[in-house]
Amino acid sequence: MPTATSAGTERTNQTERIFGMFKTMLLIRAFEEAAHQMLTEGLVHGSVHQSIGQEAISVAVCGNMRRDDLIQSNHRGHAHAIAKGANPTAMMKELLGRVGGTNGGKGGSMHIADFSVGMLGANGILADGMPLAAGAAQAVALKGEDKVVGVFVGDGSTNRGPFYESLNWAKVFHLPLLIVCEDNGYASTTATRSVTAGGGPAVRARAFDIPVVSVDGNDLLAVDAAAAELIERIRNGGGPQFLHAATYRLKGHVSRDPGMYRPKGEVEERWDHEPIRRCEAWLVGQGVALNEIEAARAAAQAAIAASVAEARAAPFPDPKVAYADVQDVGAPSCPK
Amino acid sequence: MPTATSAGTERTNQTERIFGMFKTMLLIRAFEEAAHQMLTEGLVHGSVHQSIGQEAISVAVCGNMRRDDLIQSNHRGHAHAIAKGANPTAMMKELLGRVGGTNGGKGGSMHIADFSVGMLGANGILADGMPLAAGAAQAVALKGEDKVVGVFVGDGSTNRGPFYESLNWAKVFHLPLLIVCEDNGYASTTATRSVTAGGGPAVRARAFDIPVVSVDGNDLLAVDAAAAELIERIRNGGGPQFLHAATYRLKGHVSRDPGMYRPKGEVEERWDHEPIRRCEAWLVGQGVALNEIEAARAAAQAAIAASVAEARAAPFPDPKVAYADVQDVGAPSCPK
Amino acid sequence: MPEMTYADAVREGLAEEMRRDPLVWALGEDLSTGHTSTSTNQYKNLIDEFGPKRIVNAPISESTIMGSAVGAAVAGTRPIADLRSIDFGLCAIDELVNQAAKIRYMFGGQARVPLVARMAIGTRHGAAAQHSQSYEAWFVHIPGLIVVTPATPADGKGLLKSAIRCDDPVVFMEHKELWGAKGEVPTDADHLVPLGKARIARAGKDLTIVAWSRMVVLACQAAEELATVGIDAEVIDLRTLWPWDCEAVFASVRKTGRLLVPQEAVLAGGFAGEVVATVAEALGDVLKAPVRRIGAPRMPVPYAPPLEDEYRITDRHIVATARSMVGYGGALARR
Amino acid sequence: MPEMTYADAVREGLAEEMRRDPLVWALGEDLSTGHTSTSTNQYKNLIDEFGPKRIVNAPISESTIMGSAVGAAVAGTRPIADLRSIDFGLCAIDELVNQAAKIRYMFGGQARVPLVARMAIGTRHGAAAQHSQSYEAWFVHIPGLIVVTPATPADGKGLLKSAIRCDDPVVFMEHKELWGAKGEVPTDADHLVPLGKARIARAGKDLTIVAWSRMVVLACQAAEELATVGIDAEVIDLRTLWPWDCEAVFASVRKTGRLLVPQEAVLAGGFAGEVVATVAEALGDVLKAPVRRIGAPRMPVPYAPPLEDEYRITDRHIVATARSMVGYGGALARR
Ligand SMILES: Cc1ncc(C[n+]2csc(CCOP(=O)(O)OP(=O)(O)O)c2C)c(N)n1
Ligand SMILES: Cc1ncc(C[n+]2csc(CCOP(=O)(O)OP(=O)(O)O)c2C)c(N)n1
Ligand SMILES: [Mg+2]
Ligand SMILES: [Mg+2]
Repeated sequence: MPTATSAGTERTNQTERIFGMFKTMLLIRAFEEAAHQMLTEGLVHGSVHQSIGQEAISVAVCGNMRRDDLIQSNHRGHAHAIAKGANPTAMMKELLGRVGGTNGGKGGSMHIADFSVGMLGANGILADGMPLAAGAAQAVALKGEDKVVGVFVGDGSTNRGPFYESLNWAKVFHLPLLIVCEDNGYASTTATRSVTAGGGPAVRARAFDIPVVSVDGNDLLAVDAAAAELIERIRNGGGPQFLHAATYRLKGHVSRDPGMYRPKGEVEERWDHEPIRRCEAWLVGQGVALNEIEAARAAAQAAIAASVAEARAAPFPDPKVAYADVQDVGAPSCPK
Repeated sequence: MPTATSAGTERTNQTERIFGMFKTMLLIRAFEEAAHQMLTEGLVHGSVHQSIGQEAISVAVCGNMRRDDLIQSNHRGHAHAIAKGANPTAMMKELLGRVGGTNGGKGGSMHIADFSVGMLGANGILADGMPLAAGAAQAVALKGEDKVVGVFVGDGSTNRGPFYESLNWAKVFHLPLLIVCEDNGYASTTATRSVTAGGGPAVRARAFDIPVVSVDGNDLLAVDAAAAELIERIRNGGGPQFLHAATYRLKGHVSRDPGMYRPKGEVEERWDHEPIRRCEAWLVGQGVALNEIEAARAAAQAAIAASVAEARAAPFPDPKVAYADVQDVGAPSCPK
Repeated sequence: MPEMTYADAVREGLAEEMRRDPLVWALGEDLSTGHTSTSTNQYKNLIDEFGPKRIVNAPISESTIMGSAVGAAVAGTRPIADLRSIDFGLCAIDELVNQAAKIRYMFGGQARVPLVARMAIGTRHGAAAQHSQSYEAWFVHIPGLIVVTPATPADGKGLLKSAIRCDDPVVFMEHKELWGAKGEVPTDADHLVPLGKARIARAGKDLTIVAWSRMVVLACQAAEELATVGIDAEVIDLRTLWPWDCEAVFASVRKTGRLLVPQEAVLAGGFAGEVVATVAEALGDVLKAPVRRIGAPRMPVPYAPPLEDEYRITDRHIVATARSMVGYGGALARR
Repeated sequence: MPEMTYADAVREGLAEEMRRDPLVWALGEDLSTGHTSTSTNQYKNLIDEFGPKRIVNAPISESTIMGSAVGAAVAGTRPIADLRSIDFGLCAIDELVNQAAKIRYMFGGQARVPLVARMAIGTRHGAAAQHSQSYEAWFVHIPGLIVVTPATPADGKGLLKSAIRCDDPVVFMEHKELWGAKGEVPTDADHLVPLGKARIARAGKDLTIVAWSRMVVLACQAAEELATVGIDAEVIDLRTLWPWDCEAVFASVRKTGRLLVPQEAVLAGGFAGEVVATVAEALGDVLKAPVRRIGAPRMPVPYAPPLEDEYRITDRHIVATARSMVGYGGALARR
């Protein structure tokens, strides 16, 4: 795996690329802070799973994909969606259950989806994204397309059967699938290693002869380099690849979870390693001016503030909408 | 793994042990040939999965277990049952759906069970035996017993999710569980390797840090030595162990399956390696007289012939029996 | 019209749709290597015409057979996921109910799931508890799903073709004991049987018998026996359980005033309850006798023949109940 | 009697049974580490009293949580397998239906499966399609299973204790929106509510309303509203759906002549159909108005409040339907 992040000649291009990804991380961070604010104000109706501290993985993986490539998300999908190019305003409207939401108000945070950018949806059932993504990759192969399919799976979810079945499936059918394990060490309130045997996700993937690259998921440049290589391999017909990214969830598991199950001081300590400030330090080292960085941060916050304002102002959907899109034949009839 | 099969001093004891196991293999073989005969006569009503060619695995594994140890079988359960000590006459009655059958006529071949000898049942749903056995092992641990639980799983079944979940489970909870994979190369009409990625069952088990021993499953002495060691490890608190036994199914997958999906000549060639004649050759080498062996074979056939005669003569159960043992509260009421 | 078996008819229907649309494909265990019993092979030789990318021989991974089919449907193909029978389909319920049935809706219509989940139902001689289940009623309860239960070779073909062309997930439930049944089958490549439309299998005026799947065969036998004692029964083959053709049933009950719904599945919680409940609510006034259901006792399917017979619903049950309804002397009848 | 929440009541019931029998134990995800929301934690602090061998913190492996519980029950212990909700329980249907429900029977009574499968039902505000399902009707259709749906804290405790002591598998379905509900709960360690016995939540003479789980609360509210317009409704809380107390329901309908069964679940294929079908078959003669059901439209549960409200059945629906039944002027009523 190439670790060099800025070969002299490419330095400026590379710096620009990373700065662009940095801005996406800022946008995600701002979106999730706003989403939590909306939750506390009672404007978000379901649960909210934040990716704060894990943004580098989504951004670097999706940053190496084409718009027509596909990604399958899980329950923690905001970062995946924004990184793939979903519109934060439409997403915020969805969280608030308003007209103009990505899902028309039918899904909410846990089902956030934007098929127009190849984001096949957040999903409330752990590890189910694995077979769904394998199937999408099989469709890509059947149609003879050169798309790559990416799937995000949590460390805790790798203890579910469909995870293994799908690894075997992807390898047997040599599918264009990138499996990205966001290993944040916890599954809800449980420390994943306490319920996980052996060497974990990477070792398990290798048991199916799927090539694995392990990276520090909070190091945007490391994830970027790994994702670039794996996606290129897949695009060149190399079959399924596995990216194991170590990271940490800085917020509670869901909504208002205080995260009491974590050792004292752990969260504080981990804040020092979170991806945005690490990337910021690198950018400064590359000669990006602090005021440029501050401007980017302000721009992200302004953009999300605008999204929130627009979402707050948007109307709720007409109740009749509830009856649409169940199915064509045998759909429920809307009472007068 | 000790491969020596007859340390000089123990020679006669060992020869006696193996001769005893040999006799059990003969009994299983005779039972399954008779079962198939009953099927062709229309006296067996469901499907029959024979283990002909795979007997050494059941016999050596169960031969190293105590009567109060437990085994969980799969769809191919005759050999497991007889090896664990089930009564062939009661089994034949079950296959014929008669009074006195192990399951009272409610199960048939695919659900053959004898809890009195710790045989927890054949099962029609592939790989489900894995979590069932893991749970039985967890009960053993909770009760503080020193029993060992064994589970038999086919190679094709190792592609189902519960297989992996259970490997992880058994290791995480350090359960007294012996997983025995009978790898006969086929899953119904499909060559297992054609739908299986990576190094197969042994490699997958190791990914969970479960110790694995691989043996020639048609070599009774090799399986015996491996089973002895693994069961001792488990009894001594060593946690789950995995036995991968390579073998071959000499008959069709089920009932009248002609097995057309196998390369020409494969079956014939494999007959030369089947466990009974290999064990016979070893016994002769140990000085067991041919007429002793012939006598054993005749005895096994006579015993099964008697079982068949008794089963044929046994009555069918009273229809009212159908209403019993559904559940205590909310059971169906028998009409008049 | 040529005569062929139910198994051959559905295979022909699948082959026609695969020829018509290159994005139609099938996946399941042993699809290309053949079944152990050739009589019931609805995929026989299809591998030769369509190859391994469209007749996909799957690992034993029910969850992923169903789950990957969902993903492949969302991504623009038309997979037929063959779970063989509902007995094994139980290993893929989550992918069918939490994913296939909900994706179109929960994503606000951004996606379609044109998937056919093939899961046969029915008791087969000696198959016992784990290989004899009939849970068609479950899927009627799941929004987003369509439920199809063909009773004849012609409907097997025509309904499978409609299911494949449908843009929503269809649970296609053949009957294990019908695969060998023979009947006339239209050869026309556009022989489509519409989803949701019932068929009057036998016209009659005294009593309406509503059935589906193999029970239609038994209901028709029963109707002939009833004719010999002067009872003229109408037999309606629902063909599709969701949506089910309640207009056809209502019209018949308005005519006969009597409704009997026999089913092979366990009575408690079965689909017959949905049918009689709907009629009792809507037509309580026109009934000449109380609605009646027949279904299996609430027990797993036992193995031994005399026990299995105790579980099975036969034409005798239908005849006996029908006679009691027509001879009914209760308050309703006196109206 | 002390007042406590439904969640605290079931926790107390579990703790009492675990003290009484050392072979009672529970397994599920996050059981010992606590939920993210403390309000709904039915296991809070139990790890401190019973330790990790009896409050087992499971990997995310639904199939094996259920499957290992089955094996552990067969091997002589009494596991409570907590799947949290039926939404996740869908990942363990095979182990429940093909194994837990059939083992006693298919092995001819050699084994018992004293297992409690805990899977909450119900729509919770904003939980959307995959976290709001109510499939209690499915398990009524499965021989071998008992189905319990407590509506009050006292019943939650008393029924859980009976379920744990039961030698057959019990599907124990709490309601997500009831966990926080308060009520008086007996402290007596032998407060057992018998499985299969209904409770008359409100006596009345004009109309029988049969309900279970959270719908009992709404039915009682509706009954009070109906009283203000002079309609005296009887509300029966079934408590157990299999076996269900049809004697109690029949007795009430014989008295009132009118039956209304509201349910939270989707109407099509729901348990209300079983109740009205059974009554229409048995008591067609005594009905003064056709039986009626109320249930959710056949759609996945949407997220946005105005859409979710469209899905939900409320006391208003019950009141409106009840009034139409009592004011009913059809032929039946004229009898
Ligand atoms: C099949 C299933 N089981 C349980 C849950 C409840 N649940 C939601 S998130 C979660 C923890 C997931 O942990 P991990 O896979 O590591 O992802 P993370 O939350 O850490 O991103 C659990 C148990 C679920 N949604 N689906
Ligand atoms: C869950 C499930 N899927 C499919 C089947 C149908 N089936 C019965 S045996 C079999 C092949 C099993 O192969 P393997 O595990 O290698 O065991 P073997 O038959 O070779 O002993 C299949 C697919 C089943 N019984 N259960
Ligand atoms: Mg995690
Ligand atoms: Mg095999």
